[in-house]
Amino acid sequence: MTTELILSLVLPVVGAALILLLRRNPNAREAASLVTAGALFAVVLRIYGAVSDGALPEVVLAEPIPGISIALEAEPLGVLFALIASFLWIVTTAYSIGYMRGHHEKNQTRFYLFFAFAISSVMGVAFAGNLFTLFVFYEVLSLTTFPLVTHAGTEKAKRAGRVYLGVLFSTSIVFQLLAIIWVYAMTGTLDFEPGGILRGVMPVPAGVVPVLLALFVFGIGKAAVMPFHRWLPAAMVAPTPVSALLHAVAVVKAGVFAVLKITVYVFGIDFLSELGASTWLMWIAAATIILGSLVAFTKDNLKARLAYSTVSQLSYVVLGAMLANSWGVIGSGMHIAMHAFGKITLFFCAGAIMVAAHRSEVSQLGGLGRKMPVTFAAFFIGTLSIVGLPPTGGSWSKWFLGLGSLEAGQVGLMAVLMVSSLLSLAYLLEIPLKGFFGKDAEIADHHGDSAGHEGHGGHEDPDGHEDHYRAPRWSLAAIVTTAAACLALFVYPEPFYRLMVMVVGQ
Amino acid sequence: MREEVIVRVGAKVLAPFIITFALYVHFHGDYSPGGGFQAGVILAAAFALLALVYGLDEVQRVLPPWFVQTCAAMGVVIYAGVGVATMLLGHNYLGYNALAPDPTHAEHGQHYGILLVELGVLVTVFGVMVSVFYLFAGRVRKAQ
Amino acid sequence: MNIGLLVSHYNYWVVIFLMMVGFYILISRGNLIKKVIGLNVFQTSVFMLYITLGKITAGTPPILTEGEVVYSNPLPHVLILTAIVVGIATTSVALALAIRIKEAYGTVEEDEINRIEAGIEAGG
Amino acid sequence: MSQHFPILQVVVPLLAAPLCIFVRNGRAAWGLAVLASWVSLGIALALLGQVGTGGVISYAIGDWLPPIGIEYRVDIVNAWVLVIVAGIGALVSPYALVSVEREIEARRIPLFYSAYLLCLCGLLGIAITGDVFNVFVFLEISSLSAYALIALGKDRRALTSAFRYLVMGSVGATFIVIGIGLLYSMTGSLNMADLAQLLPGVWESRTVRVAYGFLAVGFCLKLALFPLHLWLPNAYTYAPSPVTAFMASTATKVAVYMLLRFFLTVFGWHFSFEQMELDRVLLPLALVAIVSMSLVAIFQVNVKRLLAYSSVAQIGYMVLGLSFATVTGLTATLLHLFNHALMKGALFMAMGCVMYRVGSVRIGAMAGLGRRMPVTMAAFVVGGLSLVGVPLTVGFVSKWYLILGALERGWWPVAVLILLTSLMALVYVWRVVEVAYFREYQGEGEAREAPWMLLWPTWALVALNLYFGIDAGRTAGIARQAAEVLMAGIGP
Amino acid sequence: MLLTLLAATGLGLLRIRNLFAVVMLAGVYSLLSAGLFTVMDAVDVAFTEAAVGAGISTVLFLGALALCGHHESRPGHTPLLPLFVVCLTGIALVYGTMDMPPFGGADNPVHHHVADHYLEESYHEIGIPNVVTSVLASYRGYDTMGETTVVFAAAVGVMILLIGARTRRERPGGEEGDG
Repeated sequence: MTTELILSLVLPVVGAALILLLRRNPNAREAASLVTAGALFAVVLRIYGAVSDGALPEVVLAEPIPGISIALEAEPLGVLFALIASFLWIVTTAYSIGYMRGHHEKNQTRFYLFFAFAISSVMGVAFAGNLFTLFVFYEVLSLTTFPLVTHAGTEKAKRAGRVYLGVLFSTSIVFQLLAIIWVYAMTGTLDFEPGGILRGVMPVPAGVVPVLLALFVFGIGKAAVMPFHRWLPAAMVAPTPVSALLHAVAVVKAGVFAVLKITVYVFGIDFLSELGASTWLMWIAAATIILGSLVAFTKDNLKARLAYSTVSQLSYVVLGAMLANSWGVIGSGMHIAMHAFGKITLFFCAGAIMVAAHRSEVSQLGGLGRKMPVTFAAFFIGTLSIVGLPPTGGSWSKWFLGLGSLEAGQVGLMAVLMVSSLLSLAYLLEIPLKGFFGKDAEIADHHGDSAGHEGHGGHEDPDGHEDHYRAPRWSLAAIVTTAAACLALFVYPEPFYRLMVMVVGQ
Repeated sequence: MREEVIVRVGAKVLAPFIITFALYVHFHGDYSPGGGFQAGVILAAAFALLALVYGLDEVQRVLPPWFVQTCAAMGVVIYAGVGVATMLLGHNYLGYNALAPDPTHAEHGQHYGILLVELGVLVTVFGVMVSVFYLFAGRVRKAQ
Repeated sequence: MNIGLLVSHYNYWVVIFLMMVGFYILISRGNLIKKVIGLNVFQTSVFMLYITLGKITAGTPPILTEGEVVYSNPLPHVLILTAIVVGIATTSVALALAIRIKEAYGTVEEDEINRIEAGIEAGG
Repeated sequence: MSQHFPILQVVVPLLAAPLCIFVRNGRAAWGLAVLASWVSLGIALALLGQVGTGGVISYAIGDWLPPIGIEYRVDIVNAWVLVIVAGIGALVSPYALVSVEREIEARRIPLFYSAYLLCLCGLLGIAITGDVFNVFVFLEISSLSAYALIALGKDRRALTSAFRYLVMGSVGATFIVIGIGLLYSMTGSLNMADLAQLLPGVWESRTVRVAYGFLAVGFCLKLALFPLHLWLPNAYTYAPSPVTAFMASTATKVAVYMLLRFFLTVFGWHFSFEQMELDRVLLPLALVAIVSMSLVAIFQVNVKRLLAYSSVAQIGYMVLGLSFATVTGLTATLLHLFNHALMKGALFMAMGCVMYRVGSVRIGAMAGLGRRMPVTMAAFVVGGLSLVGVPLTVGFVSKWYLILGALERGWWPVAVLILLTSLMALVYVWRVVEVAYFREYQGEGEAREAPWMLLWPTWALVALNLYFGIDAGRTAGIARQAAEVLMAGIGP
Repeated sequence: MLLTLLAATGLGLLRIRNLFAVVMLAGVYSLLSAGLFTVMDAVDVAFTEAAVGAGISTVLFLGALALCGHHESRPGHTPLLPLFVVCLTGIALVYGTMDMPPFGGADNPVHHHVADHYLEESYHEIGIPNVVTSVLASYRGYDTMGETTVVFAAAVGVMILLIGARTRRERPGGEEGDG
């Protein structure tokens, strides 16, 4: 199994090399990308098979500092994350082919290249065997996604890149690294262990654990807990596939995943709930949920609205972790999965709308659903999943999170969950509703900056033959796949649930 | 420089004495104050004196800059070379006892060693002093 | 403070005073040549400190002769011989630098050099 | 032959220096310099191997046993420093060839190599000797040649910065001589090991305390500890590229070594930290240095000067490690000695490549170089990340130990400060990176990639940055061993 | 007496602004110190100091003055900080001498330890009467080699600086601002 573990890191890099080699031939380049993605998924599936049979394969790659190694270990939580990320990489690659060509982006090779690197580091995060490895790949992920965020190369993209790296590096270096070294200074180890490693160093000085936990939660800037969420909306200048996979799934999920993993394997949920150390962070997460939703309301730009929705939804995962009980953790892990499928669908749709209709603002979408029915139907399904309504997978994670808050005796949190669900329903549902039932906004929208494209969208195409209200075929296929997955996960959430039960059961 | 016969002759007469004195200082360093460094300085002073009287060019014809520069480097090589030699003879670096012709009186080597290294010092100091003097004097002349 | 200390340490203190004069010239004067002179004085005074350390009252120079004599300590002498040479080496490099500075800036006064450099920085 | 390695370490470059004058030809002198540097590196590595297994090597020069004669004494601490100095020398010397031909006129080139070798020999001599006065002699060899090397810079401000360096350096050296004289007056010995045994008997005397103070000020001048750093930024900025790369990675490191050697071996830990309470002085100075100099670096427009200020800040880290007065802190110092040499060497070498092609190292001149000189700028980025302390680079390893040391002492605000200043490093590195990658090239002419002869030494250092960042086991092991030796006074 | 003269010369150096006079005075200072060295039994040192201080360095200074002009301009500001630093250093040193062994005392630690060895064994080990030479060239011969190298380094330095034509006088074009 260790071969597979290493392969999961190496495959995307090999893919990157192929992409670079084949840069002169776009078709071959993208084929290479797809094949790598498929192979990676197959590898992760094999790991999944082994782990669900109870194995815990691990491998040490290097030992940078004596006693502190870069080690990979496949445990259920990591496998869950790796499964989602590697599967969605296939889908996103397919989507990108349509999007990047349809949008005539420059530097496409660089795009695929760094995408592959980013996935490699996501795998590293997923299978990190200790805090140090997690930190390393976390930072590598920030670095490799930076060229993707600044892809456009414009002044705006540069500023966004600055915010992106600034926030992610500042938080991770100042808070997270401090916390990691602190843990090491106290325990002498950084390895993830079931039940946590801090329990061994009792008596922990009073007040240290909450501070430490806060350092981790805020230090993992990718989890976008307020007030360190600013980078996420900023990163939306990236091409939509990047927003879709990285900023709705891989990067942000790497953040919340790290929070969850640290809670479970460094602190230990029993330890936390005994000390009650996480209560106040729970409320910070709750505040982020509500505030994020409220801000999302005010955004007219579709991608910005989705970004704030992500900010809000991420804190569900953090909240679940901070509940520090079994149901909370299960719900938290499930939400990583469910939100991933839901949100990627929404972003795919947003990208499709942008490529096909050149619109980026919510207010411009009126009547568009009648022209792009598949896209808007998928958006609707995605919305349901995010809100947590049946028949979508999202309902399961909300359910478990609710159970978790009740078990923790936090009725207030139940209320938060309810209110935020309503809020997200309101701001997301507006879009398909407008699309299907709204007035045609075509005449009214020449104020938006896409209005220029709108008028002669067809002529803007050098190819000139594409119907400009149809999303590229590759993209449409991706949208349908993820939307279908949202529905399928309602019927069959089994694999993810089993993994999470294994996490809690240990 | 003015053509003052007395000065020129005086310098001409004085210079050999200074050089002799320098050699005395060098070789008598074992018994009285002095040694390679002082001798080098005095030797250099002799040529500086000549240069002041006869002009820089004259002296540089006899004692060209490349020669004094080589001297400056050569002294270091001599000194360090003595060390290397003792090392090759099986002693530690600068272990002069290695230089004794008669191993039973190893301390005789000290004499040779000291003389040689002092020679190195003399050569370097002489070379350096004259070089530096040339360079400074050359600048002054160009500036005028 | 008693007289004994004054007598036995008087030498040290004068030397220290001289040292400080040199040091003061070195760090307070703006003329680069004067600075080098200050450095020279400073170093020469340090040499005196060493030599003072090596002196034994009623001793003689450490050149061995017949009979029972007290010799002064030769080690400081050796150290200072080395230090003197190092000093003159530093002086010559410093003066060469000063000459080049004069050629490049037209002055060896620190204030004026600073003004010129500030001018470059503002102008560039 | 191997028993003569300690002396050969110094004599090889020392002999090569005058030979450079004999050959009178730039290329031949270069060949000599490269040869001597690599032989030095080989010897240094061999010495490190010897002391790694066999403890301390004592070499009595002239067969006179210490303390009568001068002793070369190699333990793991100075073997480590020797490897740093010789290693950087071995990479800078091949690098110099092309760079020097561009920046220095032909007739001065043999002199350049001669001075370079003297500087190398001086630094090695300081590091290896076990005699306090010998330290001064070799200090002057390295300093005098350094002044000349700096003055070779093209800009006329190179002259004034060399002069300022000379003044401050000479003051430092003279202070050191005074300190040595006072110590000598109390003990009658000049041998370090001997002094370490004699000094506890006179600890209480005011003379020893003052000697300590003078040595401290002298070394701090040499190592450019804030606020005695004024000579450094300009000197590094205007010196020729290879000189900057060499000096920045070695000269201050050797000064730090001297500080450690004197304070911990000669005076001993107890005297330094219990009697003199050295940490109380060093800690605030180091912190102020780190913070203020990082801040100043952010606002520089000349990248070499920016890196120079960053060097002053990084020296602060080394002193900070010392001020923890623990093995971990000292490990951090010794490790950073090595790691900082690697990163600053790489960064300054990359700037040398830019200087070679573009003729300027102002931030504005970097515009568009990300595409024009991708290999060079990639080296800069990796070096910069190392400076910031990103994991998998050597910079991270240093920071790790430094923070661990701070936390061990319970000084968590210091730990936070270290991390915050890493962010400041990120800011100043990033300023350059942004200009290089996001702006269009504006200079005239075709700025191409730097020549191979400049690139390979640069990338060799970059590769070491990564290698020892991924596998710091050996370096950290040596640093810890060395720290333990220093803490225990003279080794077994 | 000599010391007092030295002190007077020092003060003179400080005050006088004509650099020719200052250089001459520095030469005098050197000679006086050489005298002092003789009194202190350091004849070798005295010899050298006279040759170097009064000889070479005076010549060098005069050369430099010929090139750089010989008048020192009046300092523009009151040098309070240097004064403070100097006083501090001086006081520290004086404080340090408090515990120093008395001047000239034969029992001072300086005179024992290694010095005894040199004086007692050198004739036997090296065979020349001038102990200073023995120590200089043999016991501490390595220092002397270092000294030779320093001199050589200085020559290299001066050559680097002064060799060749007068170069780059005012060349603002080749410089860059950093403001």
